[in-house]
Amino acid sequence: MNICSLIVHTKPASGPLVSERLQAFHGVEVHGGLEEDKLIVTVEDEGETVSPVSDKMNALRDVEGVVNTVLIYHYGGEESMEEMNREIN
Amino acid sequence: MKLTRRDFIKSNAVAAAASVAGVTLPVTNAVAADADDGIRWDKAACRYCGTGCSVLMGVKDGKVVASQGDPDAPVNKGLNCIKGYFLPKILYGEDRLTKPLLRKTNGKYDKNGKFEAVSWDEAFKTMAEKWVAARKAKGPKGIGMFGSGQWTVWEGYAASKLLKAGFRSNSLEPNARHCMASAVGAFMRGFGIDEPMGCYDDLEHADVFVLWGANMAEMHPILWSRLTDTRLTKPGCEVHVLSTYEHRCYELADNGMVFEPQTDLAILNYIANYIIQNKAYNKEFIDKHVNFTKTPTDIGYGLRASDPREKAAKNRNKGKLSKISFEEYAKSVEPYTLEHASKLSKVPKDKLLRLAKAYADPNKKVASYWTMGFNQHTRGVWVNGLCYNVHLLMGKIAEPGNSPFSLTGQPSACGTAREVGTFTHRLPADLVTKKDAHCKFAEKTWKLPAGTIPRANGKTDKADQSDISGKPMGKTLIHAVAMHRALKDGKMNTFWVMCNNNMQAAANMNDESLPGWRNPDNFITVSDPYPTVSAQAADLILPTAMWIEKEGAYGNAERRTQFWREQVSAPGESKSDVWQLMEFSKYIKVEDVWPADLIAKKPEYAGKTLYDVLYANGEVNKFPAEQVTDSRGNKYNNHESADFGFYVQKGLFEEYRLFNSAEGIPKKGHEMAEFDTYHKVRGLRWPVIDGKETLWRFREGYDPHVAKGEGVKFYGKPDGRANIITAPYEPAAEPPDKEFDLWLCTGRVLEHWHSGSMTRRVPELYRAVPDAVIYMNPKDAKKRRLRNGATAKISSRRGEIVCKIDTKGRNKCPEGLVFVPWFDAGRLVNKLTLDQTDPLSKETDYKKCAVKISRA
Amino acid sequence: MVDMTTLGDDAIAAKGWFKSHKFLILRRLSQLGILALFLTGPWFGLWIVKGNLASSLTLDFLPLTDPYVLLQAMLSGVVPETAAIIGVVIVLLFYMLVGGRVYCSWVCPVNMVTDLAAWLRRKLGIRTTSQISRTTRYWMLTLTLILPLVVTGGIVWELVNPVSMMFRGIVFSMGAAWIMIAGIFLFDLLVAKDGWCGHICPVGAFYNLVGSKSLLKVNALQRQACNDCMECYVVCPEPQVIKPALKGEKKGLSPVILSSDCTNCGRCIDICAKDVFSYGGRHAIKIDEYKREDEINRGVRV
Amino acid sequence: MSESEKKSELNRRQFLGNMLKTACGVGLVGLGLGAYSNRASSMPANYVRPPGALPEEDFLGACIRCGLCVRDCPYDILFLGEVGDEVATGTPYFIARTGPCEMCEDIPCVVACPTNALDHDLKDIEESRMGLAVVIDQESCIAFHGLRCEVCFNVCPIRGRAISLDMQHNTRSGKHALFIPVVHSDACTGCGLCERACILEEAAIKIFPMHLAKGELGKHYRLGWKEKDKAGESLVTPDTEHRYNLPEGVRYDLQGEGLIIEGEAEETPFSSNPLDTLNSGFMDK
Repeated sequence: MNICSLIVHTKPASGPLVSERLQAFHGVEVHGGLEEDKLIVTVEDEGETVSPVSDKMNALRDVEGVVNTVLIYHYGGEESMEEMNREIN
Repeated sequence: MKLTRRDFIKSNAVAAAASVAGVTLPVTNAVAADADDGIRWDKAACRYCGTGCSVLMGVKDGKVVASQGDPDAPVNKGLNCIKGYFLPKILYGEDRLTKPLLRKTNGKYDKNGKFEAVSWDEAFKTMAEKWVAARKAKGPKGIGMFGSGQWTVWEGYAASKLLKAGFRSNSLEPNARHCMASAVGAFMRGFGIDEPMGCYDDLEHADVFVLWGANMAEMHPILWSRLTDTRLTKPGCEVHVLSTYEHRCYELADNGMVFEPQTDLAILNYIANYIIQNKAYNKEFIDKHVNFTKTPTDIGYGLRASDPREKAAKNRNKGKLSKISFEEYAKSVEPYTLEHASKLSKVPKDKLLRLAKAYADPNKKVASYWTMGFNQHTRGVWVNGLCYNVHLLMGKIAEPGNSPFSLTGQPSACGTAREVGTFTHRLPADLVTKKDAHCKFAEKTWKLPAGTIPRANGKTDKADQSDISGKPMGKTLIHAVAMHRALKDGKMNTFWVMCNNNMQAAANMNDESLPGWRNPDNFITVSDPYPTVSAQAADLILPTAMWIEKEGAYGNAERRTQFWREQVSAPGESKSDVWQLMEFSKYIKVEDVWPADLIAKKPEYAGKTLYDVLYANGEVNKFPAEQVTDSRGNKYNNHESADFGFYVQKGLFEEYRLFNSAEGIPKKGHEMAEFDTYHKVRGLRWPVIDGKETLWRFREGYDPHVAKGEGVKFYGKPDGRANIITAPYEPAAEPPDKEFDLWLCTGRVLEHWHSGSMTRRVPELYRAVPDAVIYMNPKDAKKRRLRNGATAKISSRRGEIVCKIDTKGRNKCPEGLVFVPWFDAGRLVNKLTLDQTDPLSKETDYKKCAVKISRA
Repeated sequence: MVDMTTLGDDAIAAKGWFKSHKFLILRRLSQLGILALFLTGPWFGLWIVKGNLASSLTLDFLPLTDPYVLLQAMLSGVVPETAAIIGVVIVLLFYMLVGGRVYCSWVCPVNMVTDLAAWLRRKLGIRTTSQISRTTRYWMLTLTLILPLVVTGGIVWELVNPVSMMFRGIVFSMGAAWIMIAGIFLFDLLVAKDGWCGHICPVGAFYNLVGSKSLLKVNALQRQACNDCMECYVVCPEPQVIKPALKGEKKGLSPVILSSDCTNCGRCIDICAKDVFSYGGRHAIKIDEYKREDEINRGVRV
Repeated sequence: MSESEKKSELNRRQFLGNMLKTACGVGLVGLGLGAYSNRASSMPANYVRPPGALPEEDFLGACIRCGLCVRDCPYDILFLGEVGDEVATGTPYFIARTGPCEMCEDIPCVVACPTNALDHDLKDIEESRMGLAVVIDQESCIAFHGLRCEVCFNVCPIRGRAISLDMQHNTRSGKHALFIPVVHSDACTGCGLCERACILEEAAIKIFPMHLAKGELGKHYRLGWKEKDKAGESLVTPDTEHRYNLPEGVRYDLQGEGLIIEGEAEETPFSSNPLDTLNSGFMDK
């Protein structure tokens, strides 16, 4: 499975709008930065092969209002889903 | 909040990106690893004793997951006792009742059937049928309700209304009858208004503390912590402790005294005598503020009239005061010399003298505290009064540090049981059914036809009140112990026990309560969250939403009223007591319980239910249901508002407030703030006038009811004077004899509260103190060839139980006395106790009966 | 060679199954019965015997103490209680009388494990066995008696003693003791025939010494009837003890099995179709008539 | 050398060789056992020996692992160490948190012991020293925060002597007291009732073996005031009377409050409490 975080630079004052568009993607979450026009985005997959993370990231770049995307963090682990969803606290 | 590994990685990813981008994320978005995240905190008054500690309850996902003492609460400053520490766990005992349960055989109610789950509708239908039948057949005393000082304020108020106005019956009693009635009796006789004049701040202001039959160290742990601190930090502070056995307060005592049961009467008279003999009394105070009176003596022991002890009593149950002079009073206490008091009480003379000197020293501020040692006493009203006598003689009353203070054992003995009129003889705000005028005021406030509320003597305007039974009302008062006798004798046929465990509490279970409850003619309802001993003995069990599962209010011992919101939902079909009372009233038609001539006075009530008349009366349902929200915007449920369509609690409280604020109220002094205010504050001490609390009553400057220049005014009495009431020492009802050769005293321990139905479901508390033991003097044990830890049979004339002996434990009994706590449902000590009461207050004496102990 | 598949068939044919397993059954009853006496308490609350083989109290009256354990304790400097001394005396007298190694064959629970291993060995036809000296047990015994003297931590042997461990395991709780027992089982099965009881166990060695002059003995009074089927050698856990009595007639040796290695288990009696063996007193035959086995051995050595 | 001699020489060699092998093997076993015994005689800190147990080293020598103490414990709190436990196999112990010693007055476990591993000289259970209770975590113990718990104090069978409550001012709340539990090693038997009763998730008061629980004062050092109490007087010549240069109205109390400046309040012959005067009778006698 993969979990990535990216900074998505948007056109001025279009953070909220872009945020909505991005969230339409499966496995994409926007965590903030709407006002700064620098969206903090995570992309994750559930181990499916059809639409791996990299494809999604490319797709994000094509979303209207997006200026650029920067990959900040990538986690690619071999854990089973079960393991990942186990409570750790 | 559940945190998975995926969440964790994601939160790291987000944090990394955010820091690179220089974006600050809102906290709710990032997955915080803090376990306390997402907990909603709100305040509540502690569920247990009358101290009234404030606690904060942390709720998450609809469950209490955390708790803390409220650091801003003036009473406890964030502290708790060990029971308070485990408060959340009392909600989550594994055996919570969740459905109404009715005894049935073959699908029909059967007194000897097995409990089966039924709907609320079936439960109330069955109940209503029994109640209406009993009311019609047996008159106002044919039904009965036994409530609680653990009811919220509005629950008590709603019950009072339902019984007194709805069913037209004074058969309503709270368990405070077993607890505070003697204190109330003495307040009314002495001052004409209930509840202490002082407040907890006395704990910091007094120089001398005297404990009379109060084990504050265990029963009022947080107050004891305050008292201890004053003793530690204030130079010259001393602590006197009196009891019939040594308990944990003796660890701090400068002057610890163990006296022979019942001789507190003699000791207090000795102190009064000492003050008079040494002319130490405050003559100016006495001349201005005190009347001297005497009370009839030889008044019996509140047993059944057939008991030889009652037949021998000259003035059975009499308590009418008659005025005497100071000199007559002085003469009445003259026999109580130091020698006499010491001989009777077996307390060494020097100790008694030291105590008397402390009271008599004009430069020392003295606070006296008492609980059940005074109240559960066949001369409880007397002994409460004797303590006031001493304080009044010295003028040491109603000012900081000088305070005779009756502590309460229940969270709302004051706020509910006493203030809203849940006793047979009372109406809200200290009004009484004995007075026609008081009843009329209540009828007016409640929009009822005149003559609805049954008068104590069954007469209004000197004419008999008519009744649905077709007979005149007759005398309508019936106190708690008499209720059980009436049940046994078949005179009372329905009984509803709410928010208490009376089968474990009421004295003489074998001879009175159990036969009464299981009498085939009777239908017993018990509302409780847990399957208690009472529930086991009932015919219908109603599952109850407890404590913070409903919006509530308690009033503590220092007149502090505290509110809380509904913080979690009750399990299953459990419903709060107020819901049960109001919902049940829908099943009773006015015609079922009111005679035609009464309905004729208010024809618009014809055909209505009691619910319409009592609660949907334009007053209680005045406030629409609203979203309950706190100052931080958190939202709370209110199941009662949702079910009835109006803000039930607010309506009931605001109607109750009319008794303190409406035009022409017969008695002043109980003023409360508005409903909404209490949700914002950590309690207010009434009277609250212009938003200001009252710390010390009856004292100019502190109490707005005392005018400038009056100094001190006991305004509960028409002439503004308090009563000094002389009363002699009289022996106890059942002293030990040759066969039953030991005194039995019962009570509580720190770790468990009352009958243990809550605290014994907390595993840690159960582990700390699993079972009740017999605290016993090692010499007494040895005489019976018993030793510490041995199993013994303890028996009285009424029953027997088996317990382990403890000769080394926290309570050190003198020879001739044993102490057994009553929290243990597995060892029902009320099989042993005698159903003796104070003939005046009708409060049971659980502290003195005769038992014997042998090897088991 | 003895045919393992028909082992005991002759005896069954001659005497019937029960008679040819008589002492085996009695021994198992004895071993299990003793366990049962200890277990009625913890299992059913009926306290007949408390404790375990190390020390026990029967019917709150009769103390019995294992002399071997107590000896170790005393060597580590302990002065035992009177009850323990009484218990030891009773136990010593008993084994001196009936033969020390009666403990091994009639009491010790490990015997059931090692017997099972030996039986399986025969069934599976495992013949490999490593050469361990039968004297090893005496070395072990010496070691276990020296250790308390030199090592702190007292009765060292009892930390690992499988005999007490197994009994205690059954009566109290087993824990990981089963590993130890399984170890012995596998050792006996795969490494050495009668490896534990016959070669290593110092407990057996100790009781061997205790019972060296015991009165109860197995004898081969009917040795003339021997048909040399050899089955007694196969089933005997200490086969070296048989020969002098069974075949020593010519050398003038006593028909009584005099070696204290003999565990008095009675398997030879069961297995013999010719009823050569039987229990009897040490002096069933006047001893002077025969030279004693060890005298002869000594003679040979010299 | 004849055939037979050769044979016998061979036998002897074989015999000696075998013996050496055996001796070496057994010696190795011995070494192993010795090493194991050292490890096995260390006990986890939360395991407590029954009352009267000899010091651990002696105990391990004396205990014959018979389990009679286990059987005679009326509260069934004793266990025997199992293989794999970190306690010598077959030796008895209890765990205070789950099953503490209930301190039977007749000490049946000691009576049952056949070897004095549990010392038969122990006649009074209050004299036993199974370990020592230690208030190990003052941060978690709610008494240190001013909460009214005191369960350990309440359940302690050596009431008031083994655990006492030290009452202190609560500086945080300003008006409450703290009731701090203090353990006294001269009375604590280490029964563990307090540890079991502790209401925390993990007990804040725990039983430890004496050697872990106790510090030891330097052998040379005595506490002066205690020595003086013991002797009943000063160990050296009592101090002589001191005199000082002081201004008018000032005293100096050497052993007491130090400098005393008198005469702030006007002295009168009357006590501030009129009762003292009233009770003392006429003054002109």
